[in-house]
Amino acid sequence: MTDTLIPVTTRKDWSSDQEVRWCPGCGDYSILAAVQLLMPELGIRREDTVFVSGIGCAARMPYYMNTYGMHTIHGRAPAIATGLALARPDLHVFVVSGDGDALSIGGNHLIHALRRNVNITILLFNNQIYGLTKGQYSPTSETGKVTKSTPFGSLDTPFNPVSVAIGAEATFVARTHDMDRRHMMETIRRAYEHRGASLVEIYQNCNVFNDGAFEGITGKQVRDDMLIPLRHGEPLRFGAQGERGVVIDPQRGACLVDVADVGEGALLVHDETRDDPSVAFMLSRLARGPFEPTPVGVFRDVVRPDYGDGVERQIAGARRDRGPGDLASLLRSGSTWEVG
Amino acid sequence: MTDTLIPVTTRKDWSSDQEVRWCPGCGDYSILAAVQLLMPELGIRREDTVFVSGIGCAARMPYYMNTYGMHTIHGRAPAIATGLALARPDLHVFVVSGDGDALSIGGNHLIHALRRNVNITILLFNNQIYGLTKGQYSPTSETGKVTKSTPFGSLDTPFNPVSVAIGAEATFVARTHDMDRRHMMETIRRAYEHRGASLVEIYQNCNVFNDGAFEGITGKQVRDDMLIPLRHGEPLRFGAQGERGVVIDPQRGACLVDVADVGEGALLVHDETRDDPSVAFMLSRLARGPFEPTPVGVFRDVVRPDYGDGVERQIAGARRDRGPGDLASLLRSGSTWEVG
Amino acid sequence: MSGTGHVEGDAVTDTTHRPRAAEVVDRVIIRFAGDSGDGMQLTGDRFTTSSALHGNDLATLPDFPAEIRAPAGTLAGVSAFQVHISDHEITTPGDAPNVLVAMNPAALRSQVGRLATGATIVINTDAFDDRSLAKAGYARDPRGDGSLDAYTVYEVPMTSLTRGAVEPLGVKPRDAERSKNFFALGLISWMYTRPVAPTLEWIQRRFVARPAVAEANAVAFKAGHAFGETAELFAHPVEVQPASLPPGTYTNINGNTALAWGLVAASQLSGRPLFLGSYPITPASDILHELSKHKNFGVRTLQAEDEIAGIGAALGAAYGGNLGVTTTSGPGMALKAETMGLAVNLELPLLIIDIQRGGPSTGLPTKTEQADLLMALYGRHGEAPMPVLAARSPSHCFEVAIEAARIALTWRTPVIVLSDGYLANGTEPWRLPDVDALPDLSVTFATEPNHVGDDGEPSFWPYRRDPETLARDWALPGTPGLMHRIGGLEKEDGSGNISYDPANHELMVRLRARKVAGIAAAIPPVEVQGDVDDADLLVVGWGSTWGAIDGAVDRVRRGGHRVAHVHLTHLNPFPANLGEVLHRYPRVMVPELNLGQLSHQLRAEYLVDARSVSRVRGLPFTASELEQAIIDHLKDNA
Amino acid sequence: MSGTGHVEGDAVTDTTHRPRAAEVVDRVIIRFAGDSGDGMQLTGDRFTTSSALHGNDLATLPDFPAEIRAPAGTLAGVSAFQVHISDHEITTPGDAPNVLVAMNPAALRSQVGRLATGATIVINTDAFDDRSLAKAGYARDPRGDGSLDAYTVYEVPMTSLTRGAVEPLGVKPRDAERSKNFFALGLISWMYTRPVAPTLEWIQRRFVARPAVAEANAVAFKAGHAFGETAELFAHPVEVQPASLPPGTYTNINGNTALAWGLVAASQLSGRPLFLGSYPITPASDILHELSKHKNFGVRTLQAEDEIAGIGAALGAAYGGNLGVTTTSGPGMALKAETMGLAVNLELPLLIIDIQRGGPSTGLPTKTEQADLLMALYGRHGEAPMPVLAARSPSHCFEVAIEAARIALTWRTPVIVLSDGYLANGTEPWRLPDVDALPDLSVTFATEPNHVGDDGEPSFWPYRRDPETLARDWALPGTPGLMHRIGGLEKEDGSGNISYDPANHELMVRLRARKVAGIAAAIPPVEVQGDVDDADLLVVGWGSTWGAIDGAVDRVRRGGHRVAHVHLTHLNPFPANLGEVLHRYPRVMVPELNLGQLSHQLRAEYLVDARSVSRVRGLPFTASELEQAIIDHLKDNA
Ligand SMILES: Cc1ncc(C[n+]2csc(CCOP(=O)(O)OP(=O)(O)O)c2C)c(N)n1
Ligand SMILES: Cc1ncc(C[n+]2csc(CCOP(=O)(O)OP(=O)(O)O)c2C)c(N)n1
Ligand code: SF4
Ligand code: SF4
Ligand SMILES: [Mg+2]
Ligand SMILES: [Mg+2]
Repeated sequence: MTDTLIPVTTRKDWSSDQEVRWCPGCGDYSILAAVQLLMPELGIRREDTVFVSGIGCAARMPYYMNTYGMHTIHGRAPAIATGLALARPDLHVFVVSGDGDALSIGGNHLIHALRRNVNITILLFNNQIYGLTKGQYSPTSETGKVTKSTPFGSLDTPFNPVSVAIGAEATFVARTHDMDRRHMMETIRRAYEHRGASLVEIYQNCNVFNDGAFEGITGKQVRDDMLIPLRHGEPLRFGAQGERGVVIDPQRGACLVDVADVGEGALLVHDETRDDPSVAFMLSRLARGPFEPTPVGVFRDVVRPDYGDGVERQIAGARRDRGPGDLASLLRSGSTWEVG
Repeated sequence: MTDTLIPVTTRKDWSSDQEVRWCPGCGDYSILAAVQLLMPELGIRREDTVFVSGIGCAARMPYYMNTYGMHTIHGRAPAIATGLALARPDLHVFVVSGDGDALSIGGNHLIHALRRNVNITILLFNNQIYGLTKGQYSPTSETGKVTKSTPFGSLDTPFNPVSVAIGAEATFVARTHDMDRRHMMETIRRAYEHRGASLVEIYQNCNVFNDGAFEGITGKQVRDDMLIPLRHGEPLRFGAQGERGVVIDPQRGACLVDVADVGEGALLVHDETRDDPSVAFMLSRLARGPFEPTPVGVFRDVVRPDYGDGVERQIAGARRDRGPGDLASLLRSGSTWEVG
Repeated sequence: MSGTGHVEGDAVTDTTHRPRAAEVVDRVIIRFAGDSGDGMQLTGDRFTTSSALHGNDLATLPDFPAEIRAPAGTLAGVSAFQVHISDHEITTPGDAPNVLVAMNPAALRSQVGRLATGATIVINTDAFDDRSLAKAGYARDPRGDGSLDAYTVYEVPMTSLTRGAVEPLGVKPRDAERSKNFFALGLISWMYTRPVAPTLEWIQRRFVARPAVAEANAVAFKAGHAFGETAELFAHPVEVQPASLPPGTYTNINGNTALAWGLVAASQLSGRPLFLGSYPITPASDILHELSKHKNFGVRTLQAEDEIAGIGAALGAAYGGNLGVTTTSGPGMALKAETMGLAVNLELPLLIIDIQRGGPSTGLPTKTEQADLLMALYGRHGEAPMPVLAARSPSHCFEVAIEAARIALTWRTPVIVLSDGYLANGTEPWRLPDVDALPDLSVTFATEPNHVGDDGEPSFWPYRRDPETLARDWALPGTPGLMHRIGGLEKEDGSGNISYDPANHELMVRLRARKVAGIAAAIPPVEVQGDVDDADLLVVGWGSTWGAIDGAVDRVRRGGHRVAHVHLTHLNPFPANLGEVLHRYPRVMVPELNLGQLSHQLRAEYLVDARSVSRVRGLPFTASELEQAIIDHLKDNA
Repeated sequence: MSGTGHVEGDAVTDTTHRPRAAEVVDRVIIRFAGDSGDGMQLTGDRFTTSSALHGNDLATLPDFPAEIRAPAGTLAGVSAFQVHISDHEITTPGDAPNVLVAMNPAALRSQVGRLATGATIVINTDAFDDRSLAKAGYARDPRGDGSLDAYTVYEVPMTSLTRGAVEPLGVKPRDAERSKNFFALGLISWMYTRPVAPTLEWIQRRFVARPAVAEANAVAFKAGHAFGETAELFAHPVEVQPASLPPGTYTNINGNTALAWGLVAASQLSGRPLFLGSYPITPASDILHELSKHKNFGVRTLQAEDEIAGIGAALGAAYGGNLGVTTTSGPGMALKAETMGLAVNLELPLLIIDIQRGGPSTGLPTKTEQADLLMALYGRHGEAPMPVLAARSPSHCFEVAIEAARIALTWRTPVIVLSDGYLANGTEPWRLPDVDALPDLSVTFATEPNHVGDDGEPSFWPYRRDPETLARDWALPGTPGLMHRIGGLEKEDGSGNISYDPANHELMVRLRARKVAGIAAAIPPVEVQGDVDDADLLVVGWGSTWGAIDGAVDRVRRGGHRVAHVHLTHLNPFPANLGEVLHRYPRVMVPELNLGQLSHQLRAEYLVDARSVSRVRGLPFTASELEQAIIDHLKDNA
């Protein structure tokens, strides 16, 4: 990445020439738009940007970005992106994944990438279904989900991606949704700006296999009452008149209250930077699914050494102490003898 | 499993004829002893009990139990045990795993087994090192760990197995250690009695590659001050005279206090059964590693439908509604025609 | 005909006609093509069923894109369904279609190249506006530029006719258009004199939840039928008489359903509950879907977190005495390799089913290929031999599932079954077997100690073997007194205890190999078809190429050449007489949808100069290209 | 001698002697055996180094159990180290040891069977109490029952002598005993007249952190040496003169270290930073350990969460322009299959290194085997060809790493390197190469558009190929104007855009195959050793069997037989002249540590009746068993 001035770009500059192949009406379109609109604002170059994805509908996104891109294999994008980010600290590495890709087959790579805090920005398109394989339930589908593979209803409890990430030592965790472009852009921008691994869960509508999954909270008319905006430094309030709020009950966790009942002062003031992830975790438990008031925005954003920086530090240190490697002397580093 | 009386057994009955092949002094010996001593108390038959393990020193344990056993492949024991437990609800299925086996290569199977709540009892021998492969750091090793594979010190933040499990929707999570046989037996008994998936993290000393990793909290002389016993229904106190305790600070999470300062009433009363895992998660964050006062015992024990029960229910329901399957009519279930 | 009866007085025509006399032909190949959203698969499927009910022999080939719904009107979005109906036995969905139904320009452009010369094309003219033409990449309207002169083209404004027909029902125009595929179905049903009533009843059943939709589709169907009847465009309907198939009860079945039913059958025949551990993947997912419906058979299905967990759970269930099965396609097969190796070592029965698709890597997920054979044979570390079987036709998947279970349960071994995308989705009429005539697969388990130690103590040795089959003794958890441990480390012959002894390792490696090789004695010898005694060429095939090879061999033999055909179901071990058969003929040719994997095996095992004929296009062979290949081969090597 | 000098007046003896004259022999095979805790690997290793410094040619074979430390005194716990030293060039660690150092009964019982007739056995009598005898499974004390009559047995109370020697230093008895392996080392060093000073210095360096331990070990070493010198038991010391090796600087190296260094060299020669993504597994872990030390070479090592992440990270790094490498053994190889398929499709350089061990499944983790060859060739779904190389000796691993990198970078392809547990841990003297003479591996990347579209716009086509090598153009992220996307779906020739076109798929499948096959033109032809012109038998080998085959062929030729030897490094593609060479000789024999995997390949590719000689015991071939096999083969087929 050279240091000369970053050229001014527009959405068009960040759009590839490939025709977009999602179903008409798919929420992926609005996420793509938000990302393409955000990019020009980040002050980075297209050639220094790489989108890495696994497999799934969501994972097709890199083809539509006029950047470098890798459409890899199912579930492995975080691992592949980890190698790329470590090998090339000069690049901006984004990972695009679905709920099956990131949390079913790819769950282990995801939690390890978060734990390691490699400098990658992970966008998790959560439509609570397997789209590309035509509609089986996913690890985020609600219990009792009837799908092709569960005609009698699914039996397992879904993951809460935010809780999983916080339990896995993530340093940045956020949530947004495909119905609010501004919020998506702002949230993804924050994730990009975070040094280390960041995870953004994006509620996304699959209008073919799981239509309306999030309508109950993201719909224009219900949004005010069903989405709890997380704003750093502000008391947690929501509702059309901000009449409702969040308090912490030491014995039970986070609870919803009428501000009138408890008074503004009693409300939890949101702090993204708490080193202890407990409160962020509590907030992730406020909603058991997209049918209760649900927090959106940045749950957690803390500073912890980025894995890649550590790698570079160790290399620099070794070079300082031992000088750049010399092959001939490496070969002689064991005990040697001469044959005349 | 027949219903006739369960014969009275002793440790010897549960010990196989195979000679134990761990290093002299390994903590695995005391865990094995605790399990072999507990078994006769559980009122189950040896032939109805199966120990399934992956690969690692810990994973050798099934060979030493006079039960059915499967020593499988690295990281996959939870998945294999899931199939066995679903196929054979009449069996008691235990999983034995190490910190690398369960949290490195096997992390995904572990969190999905917990989420699904299959009826298996998972014993995670955490020695914070890869023993069998002679001492590389593991996902639970402290940051900066110098090992064969990290001569300049490891760079990643370790997993907290209890936090990971709670973040993954586990219904039973506990911790114990290899220096306290009674506590191990009691904790594993509770895990066994839990219907659904249960995880017990067992701090285990690898005296060859990571000797003394837990000495700072499990050593006889420090134990009182460094271990916080979790007792359901009781305020959280520890210290020789119970002079220290745990309170919840709504803005920060769980904190340690001198009981004298806050008064007994202010202490958090431990409740394993809270449906909301937030408080259990908070407790899991009290110690950042085995060098601070660390909670041991049952963090969480809640009732949630066991996946296997659901499977049996669906089968029974289908049989009730459609009668037992009839092959001939299955073949005729599509549109058919006769050729005379 | 009831269909036409209803149609009289219909909006599309004011005059009534008598049904015209039908021309009789022996076979026809029809291809329906449209947008992914146009419901072509459903249309083709229904036409197939009514042809089946009419008694034709038939074969089908669905052909759809990997995207769920690529943008409307684009070439990428075209979804097609080909059906071959005939009055005699046929084995393939046919080479070049005689009829193309093109619902839009993209469908026409992408499909016209395949058509037989002089084929009939039915075009939905309403879809041929400039935008759609441009989207399909047409510079000029093909209807005007002479590019279709070689064909008989019928232009039908299907969309507007459908709208006209259903609007009286008060259906909104947008929804109305949705029924246009049923108009097309009605039209083609008239052209090929398919009965109308069954389809109308089927429409009611299928859309019972949405009566309005059901009615619209029914009306559109009738309108299409009436249009054929009344519009002067079409000379006359065409009749394909029922084929004289062996007597019995038939159903039209695809490979994935046949495989799923075969697994249920194997479970019933063995008394082992069926456990499927699987992770969705095209084109295997439908087996998971089908089996998850049959809980009343005691079938347990687990949608696992990944392919490794899928086979792992199946292996755990197998240890518990279930019939453990895992289903997948190439990428998933690769992931299961390590666990297959464990199953080889544990010597437990397990079925691994690979519905092959275009590779390598993600490749062509919805296309067919046979390129996983060598992976099935060798894709594990160490010496880890496994039996491998392959199905030759959709209905054959049923038998192969049962045969695979027989081998797995008898020899206590994991078994790989190879199918592919073509068999998985293709259909054919299947004469239902007599379930009572199916083989007994029941297993006997150890219930008593099978060994006495030096100390005189009786004990159970999990690796004591049946002297004949070399299958090990199998004791289920829950059996008193037989507690034992098994694992992936090398184990001592007999006792199964961990052993690092060099001689024991050599013994065990060879025992496992001999056990699998020994299965050859218990499988049917290969049967040679065609010119058994005096063929100049032996064509050896495996799996889904059977239909095309069979058709091609027929044709060249009718052309006067002497050719024989052997088709393999058992790929490891090979049937005992294969070597002798191969050396019986002067030339051996091996057509495969890969770069020559079976021919590689035959050359290595039998030192026979097997020549590979390979195509790797994601499509099945056509009989005619194979006919040509055989003729060329005979020429070149004359 | 300084060593003995110090010893005068030592507790173990009151009389002094002159060094006795040494008998000179041309070669000797010594095997150190004891408990896992006894430090036999360290002892053998040090004896090897001083022999190397002395100028002998040598080869070693460590042999230890899978358990970290099985219970003391049991057969399972025995750890052994064999070293073969000679005054002429040798290629194997030797067949039957001439000397066994047995630190306890288990060591004696487990090893005595391997000894050469008339071999010398040095026994630590202190360890022969009844409990230890019982633990080892001895009913009677073998020293009394005549079972050792065929050998020259020396009974030395090593433990007590060591204790006696070090206790004066104030070391506790328990710790004192820990030094007994140094007593044994001193004793054997005297018997074989190894210089003493270097070892004493090495002890100081090695235990610099624990001076007390250093001193105890030094004293024990000297005591052992003095014991040999003074005790009357031993006739006289034995001398093995330096070998006349080609002039140069030598170091004693094992295969894993050579491989690691070769990777560092390849990185330097190509200017591509080295990235290793790996997950620990025996016997490959030491490569990770070694590379993680060399950060000053800019080496990045990631201990990944599993093998899939290991190769995934390496592939990501390769996309970024690093030299991506992953190292593993059988079970990990199986897990990497899917990602290898992706790398084949992406056409990116990547090195996959498999240190083979005993299989299948977990198998024999610490033993050697060659049974992963066919998996390396075929263990991926779809047609996914990859070059495969194998190293023939510990030091050869260095060259092979460089050659693998050359192929990967030049042809933009993943490459598999096969080594095994024997090469990984075995050592040999290595004449250091002149680093300036190593090949230049620098890569040229695309920096400009390489295509002009119909619209006249210049653009970058990632799948435009070099007409000669068929390698695709490679543009690194960060290159302005060349942004492009690649992935695992089939892609259009040239542009790399997703394509489901049948003809394009066939083209791409064949292009990928031709690219890999074409490498044959750029690798050295096979060289035939031995009776090139008139051999009655050609022995074809690959990988670590080179030493044993070479030794065996030597012997039979000295015995008057006419035999030739070809040893393969390139297993895919094969060298261009291999077919011609194979058909040049009347018989072809292929010895392998598997069930005949290379012979299978040769038969399939060249229709040559290659006969397999296979052993699967987790041990390397001995030259003598191969000598016998060759002679038998010549007889049977005379
Ligand atoms: C190894 C492997 N297993 C399975 C598949 C099939 N597959 C492709 S995408 C997918 C899941 C898609 O769901 P999700 O990740 O939520 O993405 P979405 O399509 O919903 O955006 C599956 C199972 C595959 N391509 N590779
Ligand atoms: C697929 C695979 N990868 C790697 C290994 C090598 N391996 C065996 S055990 C192990 C980790 C052991 O650590 P842990 O799980 O903590 O168990 P411990 O030995 O410490 O009890 C590894 C990496 C293997 N056997 N299989
Ligand atoms: S299937 Fe669902 S997620 Fe996939 S493209 Fe269509 S609407 Fe979007
Ligand atoms: S290596 Fe460590 S964990 Fe393994 S047996 Fe030895 S002491 Fe126990
Ligand atoms: Mg999804
Ligand atoms: Mg461990």
